[in-house]
Amino acid sequence: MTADQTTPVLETRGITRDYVSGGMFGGTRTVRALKGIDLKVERGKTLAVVGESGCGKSTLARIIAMIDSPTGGELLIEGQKVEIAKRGISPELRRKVQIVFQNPYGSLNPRQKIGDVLAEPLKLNTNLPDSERRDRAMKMLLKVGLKREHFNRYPHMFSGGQRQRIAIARAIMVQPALLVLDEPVSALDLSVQAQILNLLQDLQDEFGLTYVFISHDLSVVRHVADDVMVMNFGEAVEYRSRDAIFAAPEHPYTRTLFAATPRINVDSIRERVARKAAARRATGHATPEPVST
Amino acid sequence: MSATDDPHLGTAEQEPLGPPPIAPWRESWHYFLANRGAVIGLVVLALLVLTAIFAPLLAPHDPTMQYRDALLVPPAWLERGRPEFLLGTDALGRDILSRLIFGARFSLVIGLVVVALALVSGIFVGLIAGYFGGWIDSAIMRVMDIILAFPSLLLALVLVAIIGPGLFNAMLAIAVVLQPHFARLTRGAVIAEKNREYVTAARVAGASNLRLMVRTILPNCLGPLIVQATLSFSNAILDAAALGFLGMGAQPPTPEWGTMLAEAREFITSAWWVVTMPGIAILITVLAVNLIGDGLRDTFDPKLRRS
Amino acid sequence: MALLEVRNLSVSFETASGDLFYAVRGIDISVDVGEVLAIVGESGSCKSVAMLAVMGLLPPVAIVKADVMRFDGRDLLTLSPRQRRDLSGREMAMIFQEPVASLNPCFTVGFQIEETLRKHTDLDAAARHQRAIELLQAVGIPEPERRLGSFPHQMSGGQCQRVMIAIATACTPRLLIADEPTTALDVTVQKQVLDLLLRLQAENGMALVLITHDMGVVAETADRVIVQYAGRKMEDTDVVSLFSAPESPYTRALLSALPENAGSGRLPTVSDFAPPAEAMK
Amino acid sequence: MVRFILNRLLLIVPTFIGITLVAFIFIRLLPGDPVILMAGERGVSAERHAELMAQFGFDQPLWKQYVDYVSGLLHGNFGYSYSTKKPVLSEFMARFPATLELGLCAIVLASVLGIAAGILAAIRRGSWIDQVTMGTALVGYSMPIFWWALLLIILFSTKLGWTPVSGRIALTQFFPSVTGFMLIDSLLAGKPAAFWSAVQHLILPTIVLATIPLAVIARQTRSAMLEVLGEVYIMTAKSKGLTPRRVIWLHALRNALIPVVTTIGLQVSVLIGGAILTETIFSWPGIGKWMIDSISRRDYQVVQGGLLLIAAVVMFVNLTVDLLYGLINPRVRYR
Repeated sequence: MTADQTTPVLETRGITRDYVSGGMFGGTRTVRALKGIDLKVERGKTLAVVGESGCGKSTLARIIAMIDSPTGGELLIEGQKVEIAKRGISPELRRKVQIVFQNPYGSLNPRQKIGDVLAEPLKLNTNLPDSERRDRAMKMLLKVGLKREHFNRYPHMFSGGQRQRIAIARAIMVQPALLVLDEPVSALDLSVQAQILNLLQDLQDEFGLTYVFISHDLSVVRHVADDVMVMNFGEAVEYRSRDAIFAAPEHPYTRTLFAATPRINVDSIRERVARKAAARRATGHATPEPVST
Repeated sequence: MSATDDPHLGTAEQEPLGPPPIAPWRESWHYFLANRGAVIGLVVLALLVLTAIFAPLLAPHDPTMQYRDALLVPPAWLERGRPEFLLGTDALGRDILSRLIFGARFSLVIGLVVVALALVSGIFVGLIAGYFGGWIDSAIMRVMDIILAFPSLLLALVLVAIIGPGLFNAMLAIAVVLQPHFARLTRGAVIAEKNREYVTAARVAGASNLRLMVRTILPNCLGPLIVQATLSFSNAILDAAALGFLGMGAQPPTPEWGTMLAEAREFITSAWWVVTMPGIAILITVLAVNLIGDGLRDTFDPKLRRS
Repeated sequence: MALLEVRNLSVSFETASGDLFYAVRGIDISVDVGEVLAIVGESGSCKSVAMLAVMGLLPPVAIVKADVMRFDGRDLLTLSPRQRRDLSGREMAMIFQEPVASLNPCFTVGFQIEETLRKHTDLDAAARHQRAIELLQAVGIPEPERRLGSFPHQMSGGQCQRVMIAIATACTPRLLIADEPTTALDVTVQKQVLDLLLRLQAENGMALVLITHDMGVVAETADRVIVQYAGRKMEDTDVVSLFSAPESPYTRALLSALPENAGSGRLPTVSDFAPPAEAMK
Repeated sequence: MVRFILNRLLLIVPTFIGITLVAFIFIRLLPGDPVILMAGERGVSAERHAELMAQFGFDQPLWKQYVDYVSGLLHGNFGYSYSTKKPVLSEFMARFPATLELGLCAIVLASVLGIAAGILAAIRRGSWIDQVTMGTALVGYSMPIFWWALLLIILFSTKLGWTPVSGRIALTQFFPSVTGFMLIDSLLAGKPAAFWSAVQHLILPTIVLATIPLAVIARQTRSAMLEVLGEVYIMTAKSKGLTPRRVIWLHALRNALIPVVTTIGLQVSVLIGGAILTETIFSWPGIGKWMIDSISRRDYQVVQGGLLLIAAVVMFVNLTVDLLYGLINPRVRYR
């Protein structure tokens, strides 16, 4: 495979996905969850996909990670066409795209030691001897900021942030070209979120990883993305560079989304507090009596 | 920033009101041991197992030996009781205690064999149905529905009527009847697990269907299956005894507890001990196993554990 | 005088080993009439425990101790359960994080609203029905009359939270406690729900306690903020000084971990300040 | 809801076909051919054998036999008893009311007591009430009921002489059978003495038969209540200022009953299994005793027909419970 620098790591052309529900009685209903998504991500870049629940962003993530197959359209990984339905996926292709999920508590096998979690992808994809696999797993464990003694522990002994580190480590064990991050920090506390975002940034710099970053949180997106795609009802309503989109959102939905996102800005807080005080003075009661009905 | 020195800043991960993490084996074991009933059950069961293993050493008499001079002797502590027959004798002059001790062998073997048969076949069928879904699932589950549409004891009786009465046939019949419960349980657990993210992650890492089923999913379904296995163990003992009681299980003079009860029925008014003793043995065994089962259920079911 | 005053509150649980685990320890909270107070904390900070104690909703195994726990001049610690019940739902009310799970799946929305009215008012059935319609209207649910007959599972999460707000405000309480009311909701819905809460707060002049982990929500809603960490109060200040001049190192660390404060560079993390937040147990 | 019902009904079709197949295959799995089985000990000559094979259609290809069998079933032909020569269906109908009366009494007893005990244990979780109730339930759940029946007979019939040992009613009582239920018929005939006799005969079998379902229902109710009491909507109900009584008996119980109804439905199958033992011991002239007698008499046509009819009853009950489940669970009723 020639994956030179100019070929995008990921490209989709008109990806659609239909869900058929019902059956037996009442007839079937087809819901189009994705309505033709085109995107292109260059090596080492991060594409953020933003939207609210049900907008199709997770469906897109699963299709890119080759978990589900699209109903229509083309998916190209390093210029190579993916056709799950026709030919299945070769292990080589499967290896190239890995995924990290939102819920750190569901994404690790509760009955698998951390060392085995990390070594499993190597066992499935390479012919390395056992000792070499353990070696690499240990190295990766240390790289994502965990300790030597964590190797033989079970997932339930780790916090959410630590589990997310493990999930990320597992994903990059097989040196994928593309990492799909499906809301990787949404379940985490603010302080832990910052650590994970830093880790992802370091790994991207070190391995030249390409990210598709699914999120609903605009402040996180603004922090990580090179390009941003805003999705609504299965459609990409806006798809531009981060700076462009945050400077001047064009689509009405993007604007609604931006307007709804809470802003932390001392000036606007001051303004709000002042407004409230004024309103109180205007109605004439500093300590208003409850309205009785 | 000096707050590091604050001795009261505990770890941020303590969440007293949140669900506890899924317990691994060792932690489960500790939790299980904290359950008084379960430990009692375990001790009783262990004693029963020892009794069964060392029956020839423990039993004061040969269980089939008929003492013609000692028919229907009451237990030793009663009037007319004889010290050599601690729990009395039956209508043929056989020592009841010795028969009960040997009977433990049958009950435990019945439980083990039935559960092994039902568990293995049920897991196999349920795993396939749950993992592949679609028409395979529908077909398998309809077959299970059919088996479940018949009352289990009736179906076991009819099966025994076809293949002939006897202990082994009774065990086969009970295994067939219990198997759908394992199949359904496995299927449900597999369906719940197979869409969890760790399974998807393993698939993305390149795991094959077989590996996903057996190595990834199955170990995480074992909790409820173990609980069901203990409950089935006690059910098997009860059903086998019922079949024996109805004359369709172990045949006389086998000292199987249900069969002993069947033989004793006619002495219900004259010699209560012949009726009482085997029943107590069944009850204690089943109770011990069910206590263990309850303890395991509380251990494996985090929902009930939260208090 | 403060509407709600809590002084030196500790809530503890007995652990399996027999020790006491302190969920909150020595916390003072006061809320004034017409005030929006935010209690902020990360998971494990037990930020909702204090308010659950005020509402009397902690499980019976919880050991609640306080020097003062007063609501509107009444001592909550000495009230009989009956008197506590008369207060909650009428003068103080609470809504929760999971809107769909907060409503009983077996009863209609109308029943659940009217139940509160029946408990705390003298309205007859027709008047209760009328009031329920008004309440649904007030929380912005279209076709309120038809919606009264709906079951919770037929509504979206945002709508369920609106219904919960309708139930909580049915008797125009003087204190409304909202425990992560928008965490389970999308941002656009979150904005609507927060706006609704603030509007009702202003209209009824009630005090609002907003428990949240989201600094953005705090910035958009609160008058005053309490920052809690591992069961202890780290900071208690007005919202402007919280964001412009935070006093406690924990708050400072928390604020600097916000992605919007970091541009594209590395984010400072709280572990720079606190004992490893992810320390092994 | 309509779709839900239709779905349930449609699921029954394959199960029913399966059940007829089982019943059909049953007789063909028995060692020896059906005619020899029918003839029993007497034996049969070669010509007569062939004649009978043709008469009953046993010389037809298997699929044809099955089709004929099913079409017979659909016309109400469930075969004839070898020993009484009467149609299996009419024998079944003659005995079914006895089992139904006993079963209904048992399930009502088990449900009422079981639900009450379960609730009590749940709201007093950890107290001695909980421990005693659940301890008793566990013993009941572990009970070999055939032995339990014998114990009760020893105690109440032989030692105390309070209850009769067997049968449905004293032999001296006569009244016309209208519904087939002794309790109702005796009252209809205006004979309180007969009614009392019927009650006395019912007590022990009912207790025996109710034991295991009672234990199961109590345990299920408790765990369902405990689970529901941990739900957020219970917190909501409390925060409204409702009384604990209302929170438990209205908000919690309404939800906890949903799984309990399913459990009660599942007990019907258990009950029929138990009826085999109970009826045998108490000489109760119902379906269970009939089946056991037929099995030991090798009256396989009866066994076959009875098996099918019992499975049909179980399926009917399960369907009813499913529909009831849909009715009490708004999430199914209004989708």
